[in-house]
Amino acid sequence: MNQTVNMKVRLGSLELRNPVLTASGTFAAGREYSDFIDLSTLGAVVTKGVSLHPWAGNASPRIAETASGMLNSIGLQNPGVEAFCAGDLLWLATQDVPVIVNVSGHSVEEYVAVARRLESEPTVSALEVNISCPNVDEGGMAFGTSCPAAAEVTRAVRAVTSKPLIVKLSPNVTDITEIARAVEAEGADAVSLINTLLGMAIDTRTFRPKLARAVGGLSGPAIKPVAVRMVWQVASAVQIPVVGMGGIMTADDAVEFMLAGATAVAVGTANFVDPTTTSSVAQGLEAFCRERSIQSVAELTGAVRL
Amino acid sequence: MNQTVNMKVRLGSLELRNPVLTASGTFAAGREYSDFIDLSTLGAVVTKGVSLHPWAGNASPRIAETASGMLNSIGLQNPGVEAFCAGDLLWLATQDVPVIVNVSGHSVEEYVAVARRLESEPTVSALEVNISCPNVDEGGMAFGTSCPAAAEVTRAVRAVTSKPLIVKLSPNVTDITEIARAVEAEGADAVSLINTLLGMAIDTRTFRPKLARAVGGLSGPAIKPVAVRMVWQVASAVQIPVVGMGGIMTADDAVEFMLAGATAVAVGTANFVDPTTTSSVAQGLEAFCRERSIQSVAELTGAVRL
Amino acid sequence: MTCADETARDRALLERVSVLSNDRVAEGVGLIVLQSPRVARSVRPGQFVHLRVAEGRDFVLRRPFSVHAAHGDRLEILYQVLGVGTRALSLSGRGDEMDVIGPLGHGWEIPDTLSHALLVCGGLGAAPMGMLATELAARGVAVSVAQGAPTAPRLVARDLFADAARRHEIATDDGSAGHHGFVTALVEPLLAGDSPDVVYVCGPEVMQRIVAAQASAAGVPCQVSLERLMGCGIGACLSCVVSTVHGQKRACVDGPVFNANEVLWESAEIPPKH
Amino acid sequence: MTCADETARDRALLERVSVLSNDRVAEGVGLIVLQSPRVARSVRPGQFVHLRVAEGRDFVLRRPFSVHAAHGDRLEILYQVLGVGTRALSLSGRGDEMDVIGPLGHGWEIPDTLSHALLVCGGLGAAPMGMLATELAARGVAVSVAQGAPTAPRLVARDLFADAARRHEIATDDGSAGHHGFVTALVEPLLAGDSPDVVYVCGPEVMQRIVAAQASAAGVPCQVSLERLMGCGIGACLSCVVSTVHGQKRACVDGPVFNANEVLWESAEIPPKH
Ligand SMILES: Cc1cc2nc3c(=O)[nH]c(=O)nc-3n(C[C@H](O)[C@H](O)[C@H](O)COP(=O)(O)OP(=O)(O)OC[C@H]3O[C@@H](n4cnc5c(N)ncnc54)[C@H](O)[C@@H]3O)c2cc1C
Ligand SMILES: Cc1cc2nc3c(=O)[nH]c(=O)nc-3n(C[C@H](O)[C@H](O)[C@H](O)COP(=O)(O)OP(=O)(O)OC[C@H]3O[C@@H](n4cnc5c(N)ncnc54)[C@H](O)[C@@H]3O)c2cc1C
Ligand SMILES: Cc1cc2nc3c(=O)[nH]c(=O)nc-3n(C[C@H](O)[C@H](O)[C@H](O)COP(=O)(O)O)c2cc1C
Ligand SMILES: Cc1cc2nc3c(=O)[nH]c(=O)nc-3n(C[C@H](O)[C@H](O)[C@H](O)COP(=O)(O)O)c2cc1C
Ligand code: FES
Ligand code: FES
Repeated sequence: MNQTVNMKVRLGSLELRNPVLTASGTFAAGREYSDFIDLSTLGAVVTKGVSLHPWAGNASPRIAETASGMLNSIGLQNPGVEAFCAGDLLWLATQDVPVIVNVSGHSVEEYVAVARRLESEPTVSALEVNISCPNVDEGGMAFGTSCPAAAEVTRAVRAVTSKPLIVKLSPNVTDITEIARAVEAEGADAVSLINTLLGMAIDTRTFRPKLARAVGGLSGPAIKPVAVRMVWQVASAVQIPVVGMGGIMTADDAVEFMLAGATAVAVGTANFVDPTTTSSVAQGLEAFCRERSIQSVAELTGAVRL
Repeated sequence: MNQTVNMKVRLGSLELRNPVLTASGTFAAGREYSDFIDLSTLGAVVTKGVSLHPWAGNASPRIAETASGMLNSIGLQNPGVEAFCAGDLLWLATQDVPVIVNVSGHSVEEYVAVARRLESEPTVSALEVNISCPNVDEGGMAFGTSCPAAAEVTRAVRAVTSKPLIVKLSPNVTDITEIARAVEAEGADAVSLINTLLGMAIDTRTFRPKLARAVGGLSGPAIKPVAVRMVWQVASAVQIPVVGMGGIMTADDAVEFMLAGATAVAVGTANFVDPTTTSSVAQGLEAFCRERSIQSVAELTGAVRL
Repeated sequence: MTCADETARDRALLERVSVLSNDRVAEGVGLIVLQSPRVARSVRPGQFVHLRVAEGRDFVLRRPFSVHAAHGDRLEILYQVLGVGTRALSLSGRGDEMDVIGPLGHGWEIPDTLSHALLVCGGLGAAPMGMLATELAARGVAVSVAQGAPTAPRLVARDLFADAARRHEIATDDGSAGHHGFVTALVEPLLAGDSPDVVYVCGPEVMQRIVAAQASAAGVPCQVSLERLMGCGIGACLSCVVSTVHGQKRACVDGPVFNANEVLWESAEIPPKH
Repeated sequence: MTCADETARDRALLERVSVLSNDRVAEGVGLIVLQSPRVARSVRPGQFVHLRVAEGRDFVLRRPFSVHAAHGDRLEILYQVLGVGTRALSLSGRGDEMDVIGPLGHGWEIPDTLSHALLVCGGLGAAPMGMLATELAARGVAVSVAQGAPTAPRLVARDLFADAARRHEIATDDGSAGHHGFVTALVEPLLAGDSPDVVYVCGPEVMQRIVAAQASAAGVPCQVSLERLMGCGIGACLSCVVSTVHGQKRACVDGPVFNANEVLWESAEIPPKH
C-alpha cells in the first residue's frame, strides 16, 4: 500500500504533476481558493477567460440552480489581458503551479491579440482557447459550432504562439468529433471538453427567465453523462490528448473521464459547493490507483473495457 | 376559486382535453399505468415506438441512474406494427383517451409502411414520428440530426397519412430550429421535443460502460434546462405547436415548458419514480391556472416575459 | 411488450407505508419491517415490491426488493447495503413513511403435487426464499435448503430456514460456517439424496446457471429468480429484459421467477456487486 | 475580477460546525445557532457565511446568510424559509453537522467618530443589523432603528433592537404593529429629528434605494447591504456583481455592504421573494 503512483501526465509538451486542473471561470486565478487548498497539489490552474479589452459581462441575475446543476451567464467578464498580466498573473508567478490561460475573443483578431500578448509571459505554461462560451453575443460559441470557424481560430492562434495550445470545445453541436479533428489538423496540442450546455430556466411565479440574459450555460453533475460520452467519442477520433470535464465532484468521477479517454480532467462547478474539491480529487485519484496497484495514473486513460 | 379553467389545447386538428401527454417509451401503451391512474385524465397516451417488423432492442444492462436522471438504451424493442394493432391498440380502443402512436423506422420506407398501416386504424388519433432515437444503429437519430433527412422522412410520411403528424426532434444537434423549420415546411402539424441527450456512464469498479451498448439516452430533471431552452428556441422559430418534454416531474415544470412556448407537454422518466405523475401534473396545471385566474391553460403558451 | 393475452394480470398497488422497525441482521444486511396492509395481504412467495427509497426534490429511481416475509399487515424486506438507495433505506427508522408499489412480478410456481423441494440460495438470494420456505412448510412440503454466503457473519435468515426446513445445509467461501466452498457443491448430493420434485434457486446469476445445469442433469424441474436493473418495475419500460426461448421477457412482470430451461443464459446480467 | 491591490484580504475559513439549537422565532423565520469557534471569533458586523445546507450525493449550491449575532463560539443566523435550501436548514437540529465558509465579505463601516446611527431594515434585512446594533451600542453610539415587516408576527429581533437601540420604531404593511405603512415613512422624521451621522440600510432593494435617496437628500452618508445570487461566495465566479460608479463589484467580497452613493441602482436585483 506504500507503493508510489506516478501521477504525471502530459498535454503536448506540458508536463503536469497530476491530471487535475481547475475549469476555467470557476476558480478565478486561484487566489481565493488558496485560502482552502495548496495550489501546488494541482496539475495546473486554468484561469477565467481573458480577452483583449475589459468585458463587463452580462446583466444580473447571472446564475440559477437546476437539478444537479446550475446555469450561468457570467459572460466572460474580465479586466482585459493587460490588467490580467499586471494583476492575477503576477500573483500566479509567485505560486508553485503551472498556469493555463483561457483565451477569449469576439473575433479571430482578438484571440490572436490576446495570445500574442501572452507569448512573452513566462508564467503562462499553455493557452486554452475558448471557442465555446455560450454567454456572449458575438464570438464565443459561434466559433466552436462550425468546423471552418474552429479551424480558423486555431490556425490563427497557432501562428502566434509557441506555447502548448489547448482548444476548448462546445458540446452544443451535432458531431463534436468533427470539430475536434478540425482543430487537431490546425495544430492544437490538446482539446478540452465540455464547456457548458446551452440551457434556460423560467420562474413560474414571475414568468421571467431566471437569468437576465434568458439563456445560459448548464454545468454540474447533471451534464456528466453527456461530457463522458463526448470525451469518449473525441478521444477515439483524435491523436492529441483530451482534457475532460463536466460535473466532476469526486475522484471517482475523474476516473470515469479518464477511462473514457481523458488524459487530464478539470473540476468546475464543484468548487462552489466545496472549495477543496480539486485537491481532494487529486488525492483520491492517487488513492484509486494505489488501491488497485496501478503504477501510473496515465494507464487509466482510455482504459474503458468495451 | 370555483372558476373553471379551460384546459383544452390543439395540436393541429387534434383537440386534447388537457395538455398533458405521456412521453413515448415510458408508458408502454398505458395499460400498466391504468392500475394507478385514470387514463381519461390525460390529454393523450403516446405509445412506445412501433416499427414495421418486431425489434429485439439492445443487450442488457439497458439503464443506469445518473445525477438527477437516467440513461437508457432500450433500443425501440417492440413487437412490430401488426402485433401492436392486434394487441395494445385493441386495448386502447376501449379506453377514453386519444392515442398518439410513436412511429419508428430504420429507413424512410419503414416509417412510411408503419404510417400506412396505421392510417386505417380509427383508434389512432395522431402519429408522432420519432427521428431522434439515439439507441439504434441505423435510422433513428440519424434522421433527426440532418435537415434533408428530417425533411425527407416528414415528406414521405405526410404523403401517406391524413392524421395529425407530429415529428419528434433530437436535442443532439447544433441548431434545432433548423430541423424544426425543415419538418414544418414538409407539412408536420406539430413538433415534439426533446428526445434524450446522448450520454455515457462508466463503472469505475469494472471499467465497463454501465450500459451494454456503451451509450444511451439521458432523460430526467437533469436535462430540463436544455429542453426548456430548445422549446423556447423552436417555438420562436416555427408556427406549428410544440410539445415540450424533458425532466417534467411536477405541474410547475409543465408550466415552465408552456411559458417557454409549448402547447402541450409530455411526462416521461418521472413515471418510473411516481406512476401517478401524469395525472397529478394535469391536476396541478389546472390548479395553477385557477389560483392565478387564468381562464384558459393555452394562455400560458409562450407567456414568458423577456 | 404488453401481450394481448395477458388478461389475468394482477393489479399493482401504490401504497404509502410506514416503517415499523429496521435492524441490522447480518454483516452489511438489514431487515426492514413495513406496515403495508394492502401489499402484505396480497403478496405471494417470490414477488417483489418497488420501493421509493428517497423522496423530496431528488430524482432517484425506485429500487426493487423481494418480499422476504409477510405476516398480517407486515411486510419484511431483507436488504444488502450497496449504494445510495440501500444506504438511504438503512437510515430510515420507525415511523418514517415511504411509498411502495407491489406486489409485483410472477413469483415461484408451487405445483399442487409437490412433496419435496430443494431451495438453493447464495447471499441475498435468501431474500425471496423466506416466504417460499414458510409457505411450503405450511403446505406440508418437505423442504431442504442449501445456503451459501461469503462468510458466516453474512449468512441471513438462518432461523427462518431452521424452522421451515427439514434439512438446512450451509456453505461459506471461507469455511467459517458449514462446507468450505461454494454452495453449488452441496447441490448434487442433495439432488441425489433427497430426490426433490423441484429446485428453486436464487443468488448470483452464475450460481443460478450452474444449479440449473445440475438440476437439469438430474432431470429435476428448476425455477430461477433473476435480477435485472429495473426502471418502472411494472412492465412498461423494457429495462429488465431476460432472453428466453420464448423471446425477450420482462423480469418485472414475466419474472423475476422463470423456468430455468426457458432462460438463454448468455444474456447479460447485472455486473456482480462486490 | 481579483484586484491586484487587494492585499489586506481576510482569509476565509472552511469550518465544520454543529447545530446547537434551531427554533422558530417569527412567522416563517428560524434562528439557528451554530458552534463555530473560528468563524464566530473573527466575524465582523455585516459579514456573512456561505452555508452548505444539504450534503450527500446531491448537488446543491451553498446559501449565503448574514451573521445575526456572534457570542464566543456561537454564531447566530436568522433565516426565512423560502425554498429548498432554507427548508433543509429549518429541518436540521441540535447535533447535526454542516459546513460553513466564513467570515465573508466587506461588512458595515463604522467611522471612529460616529456618535449617532440610524439603522433601517425591512423584513429579514434585520439579520445583518443584529451584530451592528450590538457593536454600536457597546461603543456608546446612539442607535435608532426603523424596522418594517409585512405584519406583526413577522417582525424579528425585537428584543435585540430593544436592548441596543435608544429608539426603535416599527412599521407594518397591515398596521398590525406600529405605523401602518412602509418603513420608509419613518425615515424622514428620524433623519430630521435625530440628525444621525450615518444611515445603515438592509431590506428589499427597492426599499434600500428609497432610503438611500432620503439619506442623500438629508446629506447623511448611507451604507446599504445588497443581496445577489451567489455561486462561490468568495470572489471567484462573478455571479454576484453590483454595478457601481467604480465598475462591476462583487457583492461577496467587495460588498455586501456598499456606500449607497456608489451603487448604480438600475442594476438588476434578485426578484422579490413573495
Ligand atoms: C426482482 C428483484 C428483487 C430484489 N430483491 C432484493 C432483496 O430482496 N434484497 C436486496 O438486498 N436486494 C434485492 N435486489 C437488488 C436490489 O434491487 C439492489 O441491490 C438495489 O437496487 C441497489 O440499490 P442501491 O441504490 O443501493 O445501489 P446502486 O448504487 O444503485 O447500485 C449498486 C449495485 O446494485 C445493483 N442494482 C442497482 N439498481 C438495481 C435495480 N434496480 N435492480 C437490480 N439491481 C440493481 C447493481 O448491481 C449496482 O451495481 C433485487 C433486485 C431485483 C431486480
Ligand atoms: C450576503 C447575503 C446575506 C443574506 N443573509 C440572509 C439572512 O441573514 N437571512 C436570510 O433569511 N436570508 C439571507 N439571504 C438570502 C438567502 O441567501 C436566500 O434566501 C437563500 O439562499 C434562499 O435559499 P432557498 O434554497 O431557500 O431558496 P431557493 O429555492 O434557492 O430560492 C428562493 C429565492 O431565494 C433567493 N435566493 C436563492 N439563492 C440565493 C442566493 N444564493 N443569494 C441570495 N438570494 C438567493 C431568490 O430570490 C430565490 O428566488 C442573504 C443573501 C445574501 C446574498
Ligand atoms: C460560473 C462559470 C463560469 C465559467 N466561465 C468560463 C470561462 O470563462 N471560460 C471557459 O472556457 N469556460 C467557462 N466555464 C465552463 C467551465 O470551465 C466548464 O467547462 C463547465 O462548467 C463544465 O464543468 P463543470 O460541470 O465541472 O462545471 C464556466 C463555468 C461556470 C459554471
Ligand atoms: C426508457 C425510455 C424509453 C424511451 N423510448 C422512446 C421511444 O420509443 N420513442 C421516443 O420517441 N422516445 C422515447 N424515449 C424518450 C422520451 O419519450 C422523452 O423524449 C425523454 O425521455 C425526455 O423526457 P423525460 O425527461 O420526461 O423522460 C424514451 C425514454 C426513456 C427514458
Ligand atoms: S422494469 Fe420496466 S419493464 Fe421491467
Ligand atoms: S459569489 Fe462568486 S464572485 Fe461573488
